Amino acid sequence: MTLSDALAHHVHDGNCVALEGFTHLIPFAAGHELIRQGRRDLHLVRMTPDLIYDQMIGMGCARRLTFSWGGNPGVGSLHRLRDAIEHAWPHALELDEHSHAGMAAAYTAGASGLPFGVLRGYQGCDLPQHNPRIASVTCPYSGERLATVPALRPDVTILHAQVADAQGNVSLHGIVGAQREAALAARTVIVTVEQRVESLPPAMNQIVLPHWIVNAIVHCPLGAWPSYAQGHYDRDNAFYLNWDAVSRDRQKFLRWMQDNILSSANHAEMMHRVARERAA
Amino acid sequence: MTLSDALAHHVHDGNCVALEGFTHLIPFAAGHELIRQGRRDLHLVRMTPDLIYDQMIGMGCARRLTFSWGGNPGVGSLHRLRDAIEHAWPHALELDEHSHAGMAAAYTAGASGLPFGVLRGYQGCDLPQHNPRIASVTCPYSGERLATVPALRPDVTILHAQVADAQGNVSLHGIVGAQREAALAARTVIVTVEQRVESLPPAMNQIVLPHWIVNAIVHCPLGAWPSYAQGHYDRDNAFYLNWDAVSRDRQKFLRWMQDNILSSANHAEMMHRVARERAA
Amino acid sequence: MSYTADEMMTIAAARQLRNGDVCFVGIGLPGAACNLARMTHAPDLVLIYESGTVGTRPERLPLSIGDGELAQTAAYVVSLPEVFAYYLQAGRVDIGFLGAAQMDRFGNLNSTAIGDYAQPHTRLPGAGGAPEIAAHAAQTFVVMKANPRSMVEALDFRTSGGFLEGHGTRQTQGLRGAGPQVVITDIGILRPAPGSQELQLHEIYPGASVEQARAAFGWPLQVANALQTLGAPSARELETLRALQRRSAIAHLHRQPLPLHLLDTCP
Amino acid sequence: MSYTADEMMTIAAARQLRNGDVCFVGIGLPGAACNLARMTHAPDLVLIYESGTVGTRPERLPLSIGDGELAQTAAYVVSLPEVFAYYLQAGRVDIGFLGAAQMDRFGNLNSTAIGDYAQPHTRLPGAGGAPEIAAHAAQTFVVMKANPRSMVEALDFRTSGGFLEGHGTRQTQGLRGAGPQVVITDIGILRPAPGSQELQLHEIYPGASVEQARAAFGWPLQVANALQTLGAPSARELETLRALQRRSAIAHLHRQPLPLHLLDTCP
Repeated sequence: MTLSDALAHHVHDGNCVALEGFTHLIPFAAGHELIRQGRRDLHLVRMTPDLIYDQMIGMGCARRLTFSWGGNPGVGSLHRLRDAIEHAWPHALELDEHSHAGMAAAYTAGASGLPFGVLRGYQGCDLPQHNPRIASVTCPYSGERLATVPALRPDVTILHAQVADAQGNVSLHGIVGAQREAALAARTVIVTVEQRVESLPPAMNQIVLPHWIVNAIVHCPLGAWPSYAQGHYDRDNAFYLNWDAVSRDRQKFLRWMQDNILSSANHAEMMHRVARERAA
Repeated sequence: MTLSDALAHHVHDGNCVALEGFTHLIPFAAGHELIRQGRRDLHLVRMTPDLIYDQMIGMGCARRLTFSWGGNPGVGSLHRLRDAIEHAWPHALELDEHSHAGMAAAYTAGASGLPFGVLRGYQGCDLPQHNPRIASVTCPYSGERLATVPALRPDVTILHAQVADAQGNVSLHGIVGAQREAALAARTVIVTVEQRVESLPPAMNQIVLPHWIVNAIVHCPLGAWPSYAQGHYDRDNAFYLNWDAVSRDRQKFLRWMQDNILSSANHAEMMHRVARERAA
Repeated sequence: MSYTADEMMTIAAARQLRNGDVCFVGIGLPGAACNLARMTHAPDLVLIYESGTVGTRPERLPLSIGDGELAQTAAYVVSLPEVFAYYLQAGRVDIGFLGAAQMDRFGNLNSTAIGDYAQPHTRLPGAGGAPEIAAHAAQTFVVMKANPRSMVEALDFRTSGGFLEGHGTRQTQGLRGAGPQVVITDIGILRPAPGSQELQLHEIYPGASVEQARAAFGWPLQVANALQTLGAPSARELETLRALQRRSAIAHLHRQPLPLHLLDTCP
Repeated sequence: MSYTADEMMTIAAARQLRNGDVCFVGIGLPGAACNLARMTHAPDLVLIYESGTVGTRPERLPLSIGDGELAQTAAYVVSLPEVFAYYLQAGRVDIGFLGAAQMDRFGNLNSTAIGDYAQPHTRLPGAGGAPEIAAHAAQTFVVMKANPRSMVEALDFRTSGGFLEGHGTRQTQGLRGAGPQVVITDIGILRPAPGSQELQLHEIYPGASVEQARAAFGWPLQVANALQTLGAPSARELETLRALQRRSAIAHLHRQPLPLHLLDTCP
């Protein structure tokens, strides 16, 4: 199955979609393909929106964003995210804003089939005043009040991983963020992978997503670039640094998206285009 | 540090103590040493009491038991546990009884610094009528009622693991039950290990207990026997089958404990004694 | 080939499983049935043991729920909190397989105590995973020998919920799965009647009679209008089961030498 | 050796850490300070990055909080839910290291928005791990350059709690750690005054004056009675820091060739 087919089949306008990956294994190729397919009104969910959501938001795919830290890691702002919040460009964006601990608890609740997550969180923080979804419960034993977050249950979770086997089991390692919880919380799971093998070795206590929770697997080498896939390629930090200048200006951003993403038929073509631009 | 010194220093009469290990890596050597030291009034915590708690209860170490399944796996009853419940022999035993899911949630809450765990559990089950510690909360979003269990916070958690390094980091693999949660929930952690090495390889996503949560490590080969240590030795199923006959009778049980545990100065001596008995 | 009632029961249980089902496996009879199914008609059955091993493919039946072979032959192993929260509670299990000491006409089970809970005549092992397996698996299968002491009018203790009081009461109590859709005994198979949800005899084993069945139950057993007779075990089923049980018994009774040499590494 | 105010700030921050401390590390200045400490006087400092890497020992500073080197040089890696629940929330972190865009006199921090939350003048990245780091670490260290726009009379948004309104209000709101015990700026170090918990200038860097410090704060800065002058960076501190930053900058700016050959494996 091609990435294009998988996303056209499983992701629809208006869906709640989580493309997870904490700095590592971010499913960029899938995000780019959603941009090419012109998806609209998405409720995007990600702890760290990163460049992929900056691009999707700037291209008008998103209606709502659930997140906990919206910056360019180590660089500064996500200018397209800022432009959406500060100036409603290209249109307004609803925010459902949390802390990392809150989102981790919300994904865990979703993965566990619970309607809410409990944490000692948000104490002394103004977020609960602006986000009515952050509530509280009273401990039936101690009487303490603890913060709650509603479970996250994405319509679709999209991940990138290192390897899948013929049966559709997916193995990932390294920094794994809340990916496993995001997958187990979702109604539909799509995974792009660096590599396909006939069968995985017994994994013992390592991280595997079993074939019966994964709806589609697409072989997509470099599918996490410019983030990285541990054991396959490093993070392209230079791209992240350079994104600041590209994204700061609306026209420059639109031109970059046109020249690199929209003009490419698929991920492989885009990678070649980026390589030519870099060599120039 | 010897096992005897570590336990004498950290475990006191009246403590709440969890010797965890779900069938695998059960810290038998430590339990035997607690019996030799004559510990009394312990609040014992374990999902599956197994033979080690059958022995400790039969020898009068326990005042209270928090547990979720008290059988001899694949064989039948724990006769010493039954005798304590049915006939208060050697004395009465308070029960704090749960399901596996409830205890897993209680350990997880303890490890997470939360005062209670939430689960969809105990529906249609009579346990909550007999255990007032099983309570409920209302979901602040959906209005559903969910079961709660108070967090488990043992004074001391005792584990057996495959290997520790010079710094005191502990690595375990295979079936890991709720061991990590039981350790992270405890005030004091004692670990017996099959093997000591200078340094562990980078573990990536495998299971490690870091040196700064572990209070004492004791090198104790065969410390899980007659349960097992994956990669070192198999479960001694014949011992488990044979325990049924040994434990069924009070006098036979006491004689076995005297001949094998109490008469041995330490674990190594006990293992040699068992080997001689088996050869006879 | 001749066969025992126990063999017929295990084979009948195995036949209930479809290739690809995700099963949460308890110890004893359920394990035998699941692995027999995997070794015969359902090679892609996914077995999850409550010890946290997922996609397990043991060559022999483990004595305990956590033998090393279950980890060695698993696709992967997760912790207890994860297997109960992320797999069972999250509704990712198709079939939960349960046994018990007592069952009532609505498939409610007792594995906790005979007699009073506080002063039991016989204390049983207890709940283990049963209450939440019974609640969350998309459906549960129960395997139990039938006799008037096990199939009772009223349970001494309800460890896990079946159809509770029947007539849809289960659904109002937050038990999300469809409950005990199949009860496999050594005489025949029971299934819930539409409406009342009372278990009724639906299939009977070759050679067994309805009278025998009625005598084995402690309540007035209902019999389905179209009672069917199940086919006898095939040669392949019997041979596979017997070979599995032979391998397992040898392994369980094997008095392995104690690896005392490991003690020499100690200071 | 001459040095910049930024270098002095990073070195002053590193000096606050004791060997063996367990630190929860954010990106940027905190990461530089923690790794400098590890490479100088505190080799057994335990660094936990919020990406879940524990016991990390990178050779160069990561650009992001989740670069591959953090996983490769870690003792082990856990998931995000685990690092926040089992380590931070459980109270197993000695020192939480924070930065922010704005701080007030009680060490409360803003990293969310300048202006109104709904209609911000400048939208900042947001909370990330900060609210719970600030609540649960046994103590927090804050590293921030001081100027009247960052050190403000009133925050536009309180992202994480310091001493809240001071005078013990923090303890009544469920923030379990001791709060911002040290604030390291580019002029000097602030610590909370007993009683009021208002931050006061406690140590000043060589060559800086109290007047300079007062001008850098948007509130009337209190100065401790026994104001001390911190020692200048040692040659070893400066050399180690500069080598670390040189290695890091080269790595961050390196335009690695795209591994396009990996695409060839695709059908």
